[in-house]
Amino acid sequence: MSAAGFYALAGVALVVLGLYGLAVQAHLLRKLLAVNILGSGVFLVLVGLGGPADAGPDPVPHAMVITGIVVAVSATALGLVLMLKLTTTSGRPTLEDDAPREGPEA
Amino acid sequence: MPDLYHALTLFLLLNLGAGLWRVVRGPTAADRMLAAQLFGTTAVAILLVLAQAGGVAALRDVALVFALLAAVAAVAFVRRAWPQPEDEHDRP
Amino acid sequence: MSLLQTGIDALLALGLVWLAWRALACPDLFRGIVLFIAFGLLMALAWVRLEAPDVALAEAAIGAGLTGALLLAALARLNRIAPAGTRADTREAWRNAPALLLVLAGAGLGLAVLSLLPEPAGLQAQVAAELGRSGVSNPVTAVLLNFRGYDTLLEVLVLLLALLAAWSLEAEPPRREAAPGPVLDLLLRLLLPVLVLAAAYLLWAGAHAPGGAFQAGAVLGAAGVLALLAGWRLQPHLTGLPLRLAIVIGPGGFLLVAWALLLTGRPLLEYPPALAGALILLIETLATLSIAATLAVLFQGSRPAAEPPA
Amino acid sequence: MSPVLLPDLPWEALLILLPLTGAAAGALWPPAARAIGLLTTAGGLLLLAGLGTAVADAQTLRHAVGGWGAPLGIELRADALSLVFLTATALVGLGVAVYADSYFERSQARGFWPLWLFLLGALNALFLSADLFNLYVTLELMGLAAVALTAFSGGRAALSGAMRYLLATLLGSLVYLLGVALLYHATGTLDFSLLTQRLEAGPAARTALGLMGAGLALKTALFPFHFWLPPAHSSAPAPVSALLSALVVKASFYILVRLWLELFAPLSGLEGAGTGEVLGWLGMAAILWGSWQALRQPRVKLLVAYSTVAQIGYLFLAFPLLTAAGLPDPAAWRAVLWLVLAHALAKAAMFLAAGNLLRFGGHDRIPDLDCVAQRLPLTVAAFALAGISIAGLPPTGGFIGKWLLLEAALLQGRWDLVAVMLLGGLLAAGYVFKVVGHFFTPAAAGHAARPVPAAMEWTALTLAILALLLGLAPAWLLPWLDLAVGPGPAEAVP
Amino acid sequence: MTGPDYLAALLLLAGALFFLAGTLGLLRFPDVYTRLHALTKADNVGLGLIVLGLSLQSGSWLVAGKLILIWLLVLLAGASVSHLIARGARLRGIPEWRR
Repeated sequence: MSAAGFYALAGVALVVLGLYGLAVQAHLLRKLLAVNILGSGVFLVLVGLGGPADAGPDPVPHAMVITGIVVAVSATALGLVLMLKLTTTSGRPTLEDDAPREGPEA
Repeated sequence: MPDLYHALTLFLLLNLGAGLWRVVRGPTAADRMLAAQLFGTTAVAILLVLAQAGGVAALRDVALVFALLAAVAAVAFVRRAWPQPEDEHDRP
Repeated sequence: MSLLQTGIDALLALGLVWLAWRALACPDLFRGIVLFIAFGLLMALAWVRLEAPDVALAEAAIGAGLTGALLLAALARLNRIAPAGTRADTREAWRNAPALLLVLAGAGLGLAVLSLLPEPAGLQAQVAAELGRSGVSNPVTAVLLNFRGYDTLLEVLVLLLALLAAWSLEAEPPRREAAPGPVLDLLLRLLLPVLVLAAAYLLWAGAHAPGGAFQAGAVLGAAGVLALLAGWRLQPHLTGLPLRLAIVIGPGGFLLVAWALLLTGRPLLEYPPALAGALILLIETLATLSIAATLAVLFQGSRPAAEPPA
Repeated sequence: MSPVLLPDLPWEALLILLPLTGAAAGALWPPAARAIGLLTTAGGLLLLAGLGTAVADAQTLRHAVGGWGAPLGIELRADALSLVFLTATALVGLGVAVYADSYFERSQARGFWPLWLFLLGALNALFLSADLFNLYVTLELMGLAAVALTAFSGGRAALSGAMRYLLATLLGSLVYLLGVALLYHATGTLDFSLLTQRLEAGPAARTALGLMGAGLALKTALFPFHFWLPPAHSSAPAPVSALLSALVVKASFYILVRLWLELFAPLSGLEGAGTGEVLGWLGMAAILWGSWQALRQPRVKLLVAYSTVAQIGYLFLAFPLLTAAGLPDPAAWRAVLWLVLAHALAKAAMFLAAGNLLRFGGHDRIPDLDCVAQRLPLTVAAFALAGISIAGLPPTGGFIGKWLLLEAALLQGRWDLVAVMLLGGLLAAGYVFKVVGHFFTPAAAGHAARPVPAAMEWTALTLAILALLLGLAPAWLLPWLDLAVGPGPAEAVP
Repeated sequence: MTGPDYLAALLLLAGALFFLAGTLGLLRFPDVYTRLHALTKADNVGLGLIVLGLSLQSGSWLVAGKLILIWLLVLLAGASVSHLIARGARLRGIPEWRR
């Protein structure tokens, strides 16, 4: 298997790990880490699949990944602010798992 | 010569893996951060070697960015995130 | 492909998966973040091995550097708000239930990936054929700013949106930084000019070599983060319109270019070939400024003080 | 590919640039944000009229961004299908914008307008894009804007709902992107038309379909991926809830429809029929589960949010109807588009009305809604009218949509779908009248009441009346929908 | 391989050894202060030797200058961060190792 293949498969593994972390971890910071790892996995598949082409590497996936990285950091920054604000309000850096109950609206 | 470069890269990568042990092990936050610092330096070395091996000058720019940004994360740690001693969760 | 190179790639790929696993599974959050920073470093090396130096630059600056700093700063605030909550708390009931399902899904995905590996299709030829008309000679910059410039326009808007969203939440005001001390001060004085120069260099290099607005913006943003960490703050008279201008000028300038081109009767974002290089450089320069300002302000996490009450 | 007929103005590009420029301008100069927000939202309606006439002439407009054309560049595409969704966006958007102008206090409003314009621009860009990766970027822009708007009021429930929503929307887009990666490397293009020509059945196409379908279903809140919707939609400010339920979930549905009609349904085997059946089952489950949950909710906004879960289910019933016959069934798709429009208008009206109730009494607990019929007659009328449309009773737009869908199911002998639709209709009537009934109960004790601005009542009523008119004027609209569903599938089948 | 090549290879290998020493120190030394010491060895000397070897190989003054600039930057960052960490550790009362 080619080198790019290793990375594409590692990308798949990262996607699976990210999904698992997102499902299993309760702490929101950890969930955001999981989303980032999931994203890195997707990016690796996107570029890794381009593989060793005779015409050199394909720049289009590279550009897409750079776009994706910037989107990821934007979303992470927003997620962190949201997490901090939520923790200030509720006292816990986790989501309540129970269904929303009756209560005064904000 | 290319073989030497690649062997060197592999060796440095293994080195990096060994350093990971300290990140996982701790015991203090400072130890983990130090290991991360060594990580950065090793990665710079790897990038420089790979730049020479493949004749890709751009990798030296990547190394430059590494060298610059490694400091930022470390300063962020020292100034912000260093837990106070009582928060040190995992003493040996 | 020598055996040594295969070894490097295998080690990197395995290291990435191992680091991701540890970052997600280890009990201490701080350790998780440090492992995640290390993960970002390895990702950058992986991009290098995948012959994607542009992505490696972006990952080194944004993925490993700034995201790490963002996470560390957020953890610090979290510790002040809810000191008890930072230890891992996984939902025990959930631990094993989805694992099998996920492994199966991953196996299916892996097979699909393997089926594509032998002869993946791509756009190398088309990019190479039109590169001469794009105004730049670095193919990745050509794709980002010209062939698919519309994506990039939306993407700088995403960054602006994230900042506006963070501001609309009005998080708690940042604490006052302790005095930096002589060593940090020296580091700052030496590093800041280097960071600014490096950003300018990356911006300029982007036209013909790996680099460009995002990498340059991230490096310049790192300079801002470093200054913030050392306790520097914007003068109150700069936190209003001047700061907003710095943040909006990248996406705003891009939009204005789009309007101007549209008014001359061209399709959306079609550059006249003679002007393409200059327009791309203009857009990238403005974008660099805005990306840097936005990232630094996002690191701060709240609107700079002295914003006049609306 | 159809020849590019450039109209007088590049309407597609203007529809995208105008709101986004407004957003940037509003961010730069907050005191002007309100004027910019209202003007650009209204201007969008004019641009849409221009685009409508152009599409009526040319059927499909293509706009090569950057002048490159597919596969190297990105192409915009406007046809009747995108026009249906753009129309829903423009109408609901204008109503909500007018409503929001009275709803938010001045200091809050300055933050609201740029975020709303970002959302509007992202929606327009999404409905006009013909490029898979560009769709990913618009999805992220839309998702982050929607999350920001959800968290806007800053309360604990809203923050928690927004956080859940953020994680769900990021996960959905990334899974979608993974599917895009596979398709790109299988075909070497991201453009819809080229993909239609190049995509072949196989493991890559199958996996990509599964991934993109799952990611988009998560973002559309299809059962069982609906877990994030009720907390987010019920805790957001009322105008935001209206936008989220009426428009944002429809956006990912739109991509799914596009993918389905143009890429996957033509493929034989598992990619086609099997997946269509699965989506249909999930749709049925969504109708039953969502309606049942709605019936049990103690608060108006939660009830309306669960009703969205159920109504999304109806949209997915068209997928098995398409495949059962082996050929595209225009009747089923016509029904879906009708439902999209009707639901967008009616659901927005319901959420706005719920917002009025909340403003009026300070709460939205259903048992304690007393005497509002006398004090807020317009709001009550809006809620009731919209509810009748949601329940699918004549003579509303919802009735026509569900009738068309029922007809398609009957013609194909899909009795399971018929049964679920009827049962869902009964349940919907039940939860609507549960709320409406309480409007007329006498007050047990006097309580404080805040005045509700007239603009807030009238916008809710106007949207509800539009949903009603949709039922009264089918002859006017049907040709349009036929245009939307007619050529697409017919082309797709060899 | 010519004479300079041998010299470069020698320098690279020596650099690698210093990295190994740094890692071993990080793993084996008993407290954070001694580990800092080990780390600075890798930073300063290991990378320095590798940079020197690569500069010899590059055959261009421009490249050599850039390599040395990178080395200086790593040196600066490493030294400052080490100092900050050591000072912070002292302030937080992380104990020194005693025999």
